Amino acid sequence: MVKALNEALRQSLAEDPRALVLGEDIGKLGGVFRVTEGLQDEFGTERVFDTPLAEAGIAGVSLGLALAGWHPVAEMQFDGFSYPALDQIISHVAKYRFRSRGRQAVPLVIRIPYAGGVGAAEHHSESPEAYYAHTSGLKVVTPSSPIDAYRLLRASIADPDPVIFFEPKSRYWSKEEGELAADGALPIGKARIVREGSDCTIVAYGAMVARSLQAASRAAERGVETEVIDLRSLVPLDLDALAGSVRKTGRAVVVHEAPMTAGFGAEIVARIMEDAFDYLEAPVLRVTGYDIPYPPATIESHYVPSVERVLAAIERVVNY
Amino acid sequence: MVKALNEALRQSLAEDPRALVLGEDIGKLGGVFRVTEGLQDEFGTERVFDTPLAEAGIAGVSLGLALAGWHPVAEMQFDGFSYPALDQIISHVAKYRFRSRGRQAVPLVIRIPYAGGVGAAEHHSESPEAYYAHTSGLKVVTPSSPIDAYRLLRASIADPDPVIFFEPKSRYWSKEEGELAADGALPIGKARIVREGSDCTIVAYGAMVARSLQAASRAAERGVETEVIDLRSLVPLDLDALAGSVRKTGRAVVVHEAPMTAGFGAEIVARIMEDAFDYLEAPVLRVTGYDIPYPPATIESHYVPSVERVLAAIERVVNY
Amino acid sequence: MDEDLGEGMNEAEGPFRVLPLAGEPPREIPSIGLKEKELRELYRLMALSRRADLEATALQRQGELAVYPPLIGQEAAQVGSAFALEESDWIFPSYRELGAAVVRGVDLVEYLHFYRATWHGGTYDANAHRFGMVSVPVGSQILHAVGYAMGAKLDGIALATLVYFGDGATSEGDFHEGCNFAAVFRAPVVFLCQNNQWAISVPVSAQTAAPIWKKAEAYGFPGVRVDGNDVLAVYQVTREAAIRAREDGIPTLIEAVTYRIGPHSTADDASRYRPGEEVEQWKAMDPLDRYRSWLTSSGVADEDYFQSVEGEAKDFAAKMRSGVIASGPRPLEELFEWVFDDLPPHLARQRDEVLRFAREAAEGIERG
Amino acid sequence: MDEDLGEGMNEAEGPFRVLPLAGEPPREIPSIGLKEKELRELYRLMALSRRADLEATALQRQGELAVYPPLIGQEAAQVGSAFALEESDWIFPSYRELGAAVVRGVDLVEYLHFYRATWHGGTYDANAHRFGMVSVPVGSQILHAVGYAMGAKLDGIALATLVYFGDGATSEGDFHEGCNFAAVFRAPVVFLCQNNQWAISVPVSAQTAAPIWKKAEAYGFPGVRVDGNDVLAVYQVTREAAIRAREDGIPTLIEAVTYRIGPHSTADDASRYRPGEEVEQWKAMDPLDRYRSWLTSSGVADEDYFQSVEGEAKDFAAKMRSGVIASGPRPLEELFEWVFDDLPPHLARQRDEVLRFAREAAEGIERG
Ligand SMILES: Cc1ncc(C[n+]2csc(CCOP(=O)(O)OP(=O)(O)O)c2C)c(N)n1
Ligand SMILES: Cc1ncc(C[n+]2csc(CCOP(=O)(O)OP(=O)(O)O)c2C)c(N)n1
Ligand SMILES: [Mg+2]
Ligand SMILES: [Mg+2]
Repeated sequence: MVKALNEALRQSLAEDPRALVLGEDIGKLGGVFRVTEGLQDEFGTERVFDTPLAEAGIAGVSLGLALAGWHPVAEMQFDGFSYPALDQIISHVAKYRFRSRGRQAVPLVIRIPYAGGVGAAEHHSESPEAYYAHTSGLKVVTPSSPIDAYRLLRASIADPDPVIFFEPKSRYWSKEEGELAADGALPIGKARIVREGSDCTIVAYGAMVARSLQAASRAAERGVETEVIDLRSLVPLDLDALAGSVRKTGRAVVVHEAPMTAGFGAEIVARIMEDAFDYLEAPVLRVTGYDIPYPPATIESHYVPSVERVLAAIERVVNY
Repeated sequence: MVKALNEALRQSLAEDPRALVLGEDIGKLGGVFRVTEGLQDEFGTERVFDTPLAEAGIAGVSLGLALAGWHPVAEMQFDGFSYPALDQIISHVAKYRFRSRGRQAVPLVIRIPYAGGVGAAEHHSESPEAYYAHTSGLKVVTPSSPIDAYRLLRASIADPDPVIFFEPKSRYWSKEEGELAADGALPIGKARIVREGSDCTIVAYGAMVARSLQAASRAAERGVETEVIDLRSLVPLDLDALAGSVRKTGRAVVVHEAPMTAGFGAEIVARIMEDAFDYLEAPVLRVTGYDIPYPPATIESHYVPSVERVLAAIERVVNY
Repeated sequence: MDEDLGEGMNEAEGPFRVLPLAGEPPREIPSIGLKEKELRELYRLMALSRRADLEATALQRQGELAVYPPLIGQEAAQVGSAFALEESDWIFPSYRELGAAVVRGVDLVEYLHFYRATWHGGTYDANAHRFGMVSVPVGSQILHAVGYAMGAKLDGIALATLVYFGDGATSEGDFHEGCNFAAVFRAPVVFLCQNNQWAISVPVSAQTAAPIWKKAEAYGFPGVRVDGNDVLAVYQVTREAAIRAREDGIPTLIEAVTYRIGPHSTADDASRYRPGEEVEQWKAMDPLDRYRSWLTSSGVADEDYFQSVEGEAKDFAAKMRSGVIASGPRPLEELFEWVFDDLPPHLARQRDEVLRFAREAAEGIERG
Repeated sequence: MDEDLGEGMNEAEGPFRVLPLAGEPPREIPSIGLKEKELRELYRLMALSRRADLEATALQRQGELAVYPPLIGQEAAQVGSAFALEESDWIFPSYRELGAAVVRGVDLVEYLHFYRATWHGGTYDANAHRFGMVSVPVGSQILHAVGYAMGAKLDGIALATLVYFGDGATSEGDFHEGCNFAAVFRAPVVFLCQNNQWAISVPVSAQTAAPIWKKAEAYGFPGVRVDGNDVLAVYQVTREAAIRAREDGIPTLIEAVTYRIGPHSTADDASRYRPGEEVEQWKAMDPLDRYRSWLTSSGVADEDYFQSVEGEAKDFAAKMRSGVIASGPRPLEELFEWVFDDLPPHLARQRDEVLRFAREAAEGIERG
């Protein structure tokens, strides 16, 4: 996925003369995950540059660059270090177009490597997507595969509005060559059915899509046909895909890494309740991180939804 | 409610020699809403003091004061100005006890006047409770009446853990003398049934409780008996009260001012789904603010849930 | 702890000043390269600002505005600095810069729509005037001015951005991060701090222990303290700073020492926290009076001129008033028009709901 | 834009220095009030730190630690400053202060539990050592040190807090807000910036355009630049700063000029962004070598002493290694034990679920 993201940035910088890439250590180093590797050499220090160590500064200055007609792609080095930028994002980035009656748009992409399962230290494994999804005026996108990462990042950079782009760290080194063949622009706001099934729907995004697919095949071994939906974007949310699948299966399990309480999974449950209540044969269950700080890496595997936990939820709704 | 909050702070300062009150303009001015009026005169500039204009500073320094054995009650002047403090709150205030294996607790209360309906300017009418409710390690409390404001703030200051205390601005000038007679400590995490009913449950908190009661009596005129639950605290959430009521009524409407997407209402819907699915006769509906930036005050009445909107939802679930 | 506060301010150096203080004898002042016509224009713009500001306060008292933060006393700081810029330069205001808006020819009815709560950014076209939207979160707009300046520099456009903020704003992290970015990227920014001595009820002595102009030392660019009630001094230091910015990419922090004669906003009661004498002292240094007496003594303007300006200001304010009063709320459709460039399905649903309820309310439909 | 960067640093003044540089002839140095025993102890602590640091890096390479940020090269900056404090003073570290932990007698196995990902704060008792938990969000711990100092002052306890942070941290808003609060409230804080020239791949010249010690001017308290590889100089300026803090409530910003000899962390490859020559130059100023030759030339310590310290350091590191390797993960129950003082119902549910799945996994139960 790192290569796909790097390629998406390269293509955007090449095709869009207004595109900029900025952040901490994204220049010479190429980013701590190498997502921006080689970009400064290729496009120069004016279009690809390191900033001082200040996330609010990165977000606020990027907004200013956008007002000046640039298309900044800013990186927050890790999920846990994106919080100092929240005020600029909530108070300005998300509100600027609205407040200016459409005269001052903010075509800004903020990339955030997120979530856990990579054995990292504290503050390096957080899943803050719900903060952004709850903030009106932001689009929130997260890919689950290299090809989606490429196409969704291209679409996000081309989008006229601010996009918070969450990159699932634990998928950074995933290949899935097969898919890399696919191509074409990808509209933001369309989910993807990655596996068809008739007995139960799993709704997931980011790294939990692969995890859900594993659970789905395990379930299949026991004759339970599970449909797996990759949301791809949390805002806008693909309401039709969601309702369509659950109306078909009558059962659903939502999976994410973030803590349960007020996590995005609750929104999915509420939408299913509103749009598919009559078809529900069982309660929609959530399999999520727990309502505790992200745990030390030596025991994180008990926190991140496991195949077993997803399977258990599938069984509960199927045997309800 | 302002008087009740002021009295709660006064009593806490008087009874707890470690209690401190700090924030912007909370000293001589007594706060822009006069919640801290007279406290500096009475307790001196060492225990009640103004800070420089820096919210991250207020939160981070308050944590340090707590480590030194003090019980700070910090004020964020308005909802929309609490965001610069989010990093300190998410990265440290919420995690400190956990990280220190219980050795360094943070008995800190952060007061935030919140929500709209008061004709205020931009950034002065926001409802950010979901950001905090989604942050593991924080308790999130919000009163709906003067007496609850008094008792919940006392309980919050006495609590050994960080409490984000949301004060509904539009109820600041409410009296409700009757209730002021009530008394006794109030445990954090217990909801209150403010009106009994058998046909439908309304779940609300803060300013929306009064609004929901209005809707309930309007509904009663048409023979619909609505039960109204005031959550009082979002974290911990009173799961039993929630499930108990919905199991009785089979129908529920959730009301809050914050935008719908990933708002706390979604969590309530998901909990009802998990704990009372078999009893549901209709989908649980949400009546909330819309997924747009909080609107200009001249048209905010179309944004904040109105009696009509709540009534319409009640009818939908009752006639489902 | 308040007792300890503010000794730091004693180090403060006397500000740069051109105009004689009240009581001082009239004297020749060094030419600052302004034609007599421009010298008079400076007065005119201050007079219009003063009158419009008083009118806005009156409108709020009469319930025509939701709230309003008076600028009275800060006319020289705002007009002198805004007038020193080129048209191509950008201004990023906070919420108290009606005077700068006047210089930029922003329609004040459209400006006051922010305070009438008609629309958050006001309804004027920020791009047309290169005058940004009203920004309320203290200090937050500083970063936008820095980013815009970086962007212009990348385009090879020689312009400066000027950002207004107050003494209280210097305590925010955004101020620090903005100044540091500007220095590191050599961004053409003029940081104009109107030190009006108060941040609502907090005096600058409780806000910081160092003189504000000195904070520039932390970033490696010049810091200047100027008499903010001296329109010519403010003009001069701002002009020099803007040139440094455009030509050499050197940012400047200007501390314009002035005073907030009025309350923080119409919602504030300043008598609760500051002595009336302090206000009186500063009234004696009124920026319009000081400039007017110099214009007179130096023969640049006469009574007739001041008369005509008074008349113009009156009409200006009257036109603003009638415009404000005549304006109604915006149509509800607009709430969903600019959240995004497009209208995603969930917002379409919500828009339809808002309009339906509005219609029913209008038709007075009783439910059930 | 990088071309423009960093001229600002040229203004930098020579740092305060006591020890002769490598090559310089041995000379009498002004007494700094340390007994010979203490002078030797300083070396011993640096030697233990050096050895433990190398061992920690080795442990990471062998997969026994998840990650580790080496402090090699910064021993004098950490040991000299930590040693200058009273036991009652508090230290708030960032993530690279193993050397200061050694001075405070923190069990390094408990310290390294942070990097072994056993427990986030490490498992040592911060209160017992008045040595705060490892803090990763850059600059964030500065505010905690300021708040603690304010709290101690309110209690009338004469102590200072010392907070460690790096050159990169000075760009964060938290640094600015913390310094300003400290100045306004006269909080007894020593701000100790280890300027090791790099913030991961970003050189200090791209981080700020002003010398770091000068940033103190923005707050109205003293700023000092000291040779961070000179343990005696660091000791002296820190001691003076701590006394100013305790006795007069005057904060100080100390810039200890040093160098990060190793990579940012074991996950980093510094060869991607910095020349090897630079590293070699700084190795020639190794803080241990410099101090050792002075100790020898001034007759304070001899070969036997250094031999014995070497032996002790070896055992020290070996004990640390065996302790780390022997340690396992924490029991899952602990995940829910300290979220709150109590265990709310929703967490009780989740704890039961975690334990159930763990049990089933242990019992190897195949579902379905
Ligand atoms: C981030 C933030 N915190 C708090 C407020 C509330 N507030 C509005 S103006 C103000 C004081 C600002 O003082 P100063 O910067 O000196 O500007 P002035 O109002 O004096 O022009 C405060 C605290 C705000 N608008 N934004
Ligand atoms: C708020 C925040 N942003 C980004 C990071 C990622 N990060 C960890 S260390 C570091 C560089 C810090 O440099 P400096 O302050 O000079 O300290 P040093 O590592 O050199 O000791 C960065 C960017 C972080 N930990 N916290
Ligand atoms: Mg002010
Ligand atoms: Mg460094």
